Amino acid sequence: MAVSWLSRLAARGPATVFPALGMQGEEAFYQLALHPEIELVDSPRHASLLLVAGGVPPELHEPLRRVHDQLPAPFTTLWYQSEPLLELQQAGVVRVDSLEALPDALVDAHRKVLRGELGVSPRLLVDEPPNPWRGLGDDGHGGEGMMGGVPYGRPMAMPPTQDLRDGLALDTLTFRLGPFFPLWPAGLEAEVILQGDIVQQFSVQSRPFPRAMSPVFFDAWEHAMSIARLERARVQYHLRALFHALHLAGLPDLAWRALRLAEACDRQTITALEKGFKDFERCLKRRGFFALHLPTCGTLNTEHAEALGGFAARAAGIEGDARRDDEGYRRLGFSAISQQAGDTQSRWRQRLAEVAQSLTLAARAQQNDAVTATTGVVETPRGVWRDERPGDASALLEKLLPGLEWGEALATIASLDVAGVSQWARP
Amino acid sequence: MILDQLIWPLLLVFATLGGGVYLLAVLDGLAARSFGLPQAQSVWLLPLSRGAWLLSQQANVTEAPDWWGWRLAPALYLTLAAIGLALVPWSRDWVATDITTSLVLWGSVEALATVVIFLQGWSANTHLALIGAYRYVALGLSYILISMFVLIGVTLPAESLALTQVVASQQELWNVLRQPLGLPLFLIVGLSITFRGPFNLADSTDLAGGTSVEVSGPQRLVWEFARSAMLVAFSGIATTAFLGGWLGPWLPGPLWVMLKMLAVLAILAWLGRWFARITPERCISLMWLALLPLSFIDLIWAGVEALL
Amino acid sequence: MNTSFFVDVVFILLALFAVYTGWRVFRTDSMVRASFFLLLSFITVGAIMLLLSAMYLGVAMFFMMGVEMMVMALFMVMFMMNPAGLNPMMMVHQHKLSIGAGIASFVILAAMALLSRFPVQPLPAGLEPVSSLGNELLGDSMLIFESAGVVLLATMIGVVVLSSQRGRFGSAQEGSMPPGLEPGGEPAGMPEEDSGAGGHHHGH
Amino acid sequence: MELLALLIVLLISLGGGLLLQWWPNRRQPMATYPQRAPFLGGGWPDTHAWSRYHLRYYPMTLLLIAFEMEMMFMYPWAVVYVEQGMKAVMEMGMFLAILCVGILYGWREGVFKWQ
Repeated sequence: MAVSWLSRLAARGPATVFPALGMQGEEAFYQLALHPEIELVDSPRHASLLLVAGGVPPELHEPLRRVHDQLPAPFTTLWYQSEPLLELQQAGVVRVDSLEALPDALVDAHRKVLRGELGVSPRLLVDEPPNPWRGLGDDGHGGEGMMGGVPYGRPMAMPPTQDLRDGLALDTLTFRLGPFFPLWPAGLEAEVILQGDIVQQFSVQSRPFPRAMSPVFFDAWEHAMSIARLERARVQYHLRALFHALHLAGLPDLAWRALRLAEACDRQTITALEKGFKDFERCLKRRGFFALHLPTCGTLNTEHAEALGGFAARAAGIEGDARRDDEGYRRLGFSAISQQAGDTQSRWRQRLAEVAQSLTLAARAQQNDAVTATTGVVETPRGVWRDERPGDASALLEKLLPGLEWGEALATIASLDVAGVSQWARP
Repeated sequence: MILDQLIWPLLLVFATLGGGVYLLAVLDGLAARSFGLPQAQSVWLLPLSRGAWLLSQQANVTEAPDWWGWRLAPALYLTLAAIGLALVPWSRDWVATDITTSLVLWGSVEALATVVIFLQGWSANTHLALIGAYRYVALGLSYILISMFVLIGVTLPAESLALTQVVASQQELWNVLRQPLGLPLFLIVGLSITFRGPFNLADSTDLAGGTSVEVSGPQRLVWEFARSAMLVAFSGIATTAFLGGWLGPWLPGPLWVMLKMLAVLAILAWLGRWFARITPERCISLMWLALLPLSFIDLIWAGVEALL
Repeated sequence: MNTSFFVDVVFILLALFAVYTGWRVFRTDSMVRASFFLLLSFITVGAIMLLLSAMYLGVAMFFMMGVEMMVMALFMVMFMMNPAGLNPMMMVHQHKLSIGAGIASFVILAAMALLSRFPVQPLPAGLEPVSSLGNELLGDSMLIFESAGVVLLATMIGVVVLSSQRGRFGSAQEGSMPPGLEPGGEPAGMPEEDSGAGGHHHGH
Repeated sequence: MELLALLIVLLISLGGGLLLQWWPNRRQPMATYPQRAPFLGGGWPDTHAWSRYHLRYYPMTLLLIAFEMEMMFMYPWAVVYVEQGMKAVMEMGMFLAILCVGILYGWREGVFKWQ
């Protein structure tokens, strides 16, 4: 009975969830990140639940199976607005389609799994090594000679042709990362070649899922739109992006605060938001987000900055902003902000400055109910949307990341928005 | 005599190991709450339910791990923490391991901790864990000099390498006041040796958990426990070296030591949550170019002070 | 309780463990394991020193070897093929010579241990090895001590010169010419020049 | 007696750590190969992760070893420092000054940067 006592105690803890985000799964992710009884983890080894949020295209089913099989027993899966894998359906998967019910469903599933009341998810992939090795090779472990063969099922890393920095040519590690890697945009899958902890080559295998924007940007493209609402949506977008960067920086409480502010964007008064953001920004600076964590590399060249547009271009000194041409914004005294350096640090400075600016604009717009004057052009937080929505720009990572240290590379990805804008608005 | 020299101090060591780790988890929960993170449960229960969860989870292994390292690294880290705690004098008579060079033995615990943390990441044979391991070594080899200089600073007035003498030398004035740079520098060493907060280069978020990315279940429990235990041991040494150890009015010595350890742990739990993680390259530059010269200054200060 | 018997047993166990781990250094396939076996061996020797009341030397052994074996493991991983020993390999070279050298040194050391007459001097009561070592450093051996400082400085500079690729003026390789394969021949393995963008390097 | 206590601490904590890892999982079957594969967010590696890893801070480690040698002299020095007074100050001052030159040189050459 000691075991049941132990599992009852275990079931009282927060639900540890590894999120595998599909298309339009972010909404659920941000809701869960705010929930106190749910702990989103970065490694499936640290989770008791696999949450598949959003649709997963068929070509990503195999990676999904791989992630699924990496959770340690006992665990189960939850599917939020997503079709469960066919082979799983008998094993009692939990399907949830409403966002309100999701957190409770997760907490409930966690408790039931630990108490043994819910079917435990089976292993999906065949239990065999990547290459057969038993009884093969010189010593029966698959290896041949010094470096050859497949010892224990995998070949050994081999030296490359040349090195990036100092001429020492040591082995490179080639692996594919993603599409469910939680520390970069959902859906991004890349082949990475590492030399030590430096990225030597980065090639995108599948692009990140398009991000859904707030419907106000779609409305603004079609007809005149309240500037206050537009700017609030913009603030929300940037603050949500900041969540990922702060999580990477090891500042979970500030990340949580950024998300709280983002959720308050729709509801709170502008003055309260402005005050909250000012405090928050001061905290960011004081706690070393810039000085200790953010690297001063990942500089975009002019061509890439122009291709990406939006805040990333402005951080690189290219002053393009569709809001300047809008009569409604001009009346509010809008002028574009820009930075010169164009690196990871300046991109975050730029984004924070733009958030502050947006809040000021929203406050002024609210006073005289200002609306946008032009249609057919919108400055989305991701860049200008003229004839077509800002598209996917993940290809520029292939030029930007080589030469960066691993942590710097991830911080750089987090400072950019490479995913395109989805044709569907956020619900 | 056996009772005084062996049984009581040993019991105290193990009780502090268990209780200290639990209290550190509680303090960390309180720190998280003070930073505004919501807690679903009472901070008193959370460590227990977490431990129970890890105990009931399956322990993962990797494809071709270094089996010995994989099994031994968490236990060895715990062992080092326990040895560190065994060096702490609880009172004039109650010392588990009262050797004449206990201060140097603590130094070697720090050095060997680097080896063990490296081993944890190395033996998994997976990409993210390896990066964490190599990164940590860069930190581990940097903080060790700072720790040595700062601790040599406290031996100057004590004229001995024994921690009991170090406490005795603080009879008039605690080292925290006598050598004002010493404790802040030493706290940085404490964050580094348990890779917490700004110095979490081993198990960092950008590596999805670094050296423990592949670890689950009881093995992860032992690893996290050992990590906290090391911080408890560190706080014991910090108390002894800078806060006058058992010295204090009214209360008995061991109680004073524990109270001071709790204070150090609270500061560390708070500091660990305050700062963003530093990038590895900046970390090395900071250690060698800013903190090492500062520890030189601390040593010179301590030297001048000791002669006056 | 017979303390000296207990100490003897521990001494023998430690000695056997030190020899065993020392032997494993050469029998394991993994370079990292080899380094850490060597570390274990040194640690047990350090523990034996503690048993012999050489408190400072024993503990210093843990300390020094902890750091040094760590660095050794790092360099092993950097430069040795198959550093983790995924494929078995022979760690020993020149078998006959090494067997001979091993036996010879064992015989000589064993003979010294058995045949020489060790002085029987009980430890003087008030002796403090650490402070007498300190006094020695500040007394007769001061010159040695200071010259050790200079030697270490030379070591540091040598290390930096040899290992650092990027000096204060940029990459150490810039403008360097690798030697030819035959006297007066073409430089071997010269990095390919970027014909377009790299040209401005040579302007000055 | 001190060493006996140290030995007991060592054995209990090492044994306890190993037992805690082994006991709850003693009846678990070996994890399947897909579970044991390295976590790469659904991706997979070409090779084993163990390789000739290119450390970017290797000159620093060599500098440290040189430095650490010298530190071992400092412990005995610290013990007799008060007894010897000015002489000890002069000597160690000289010694440290020499080594500081080493660090300064290393800094000028960019040893503390990722190579």
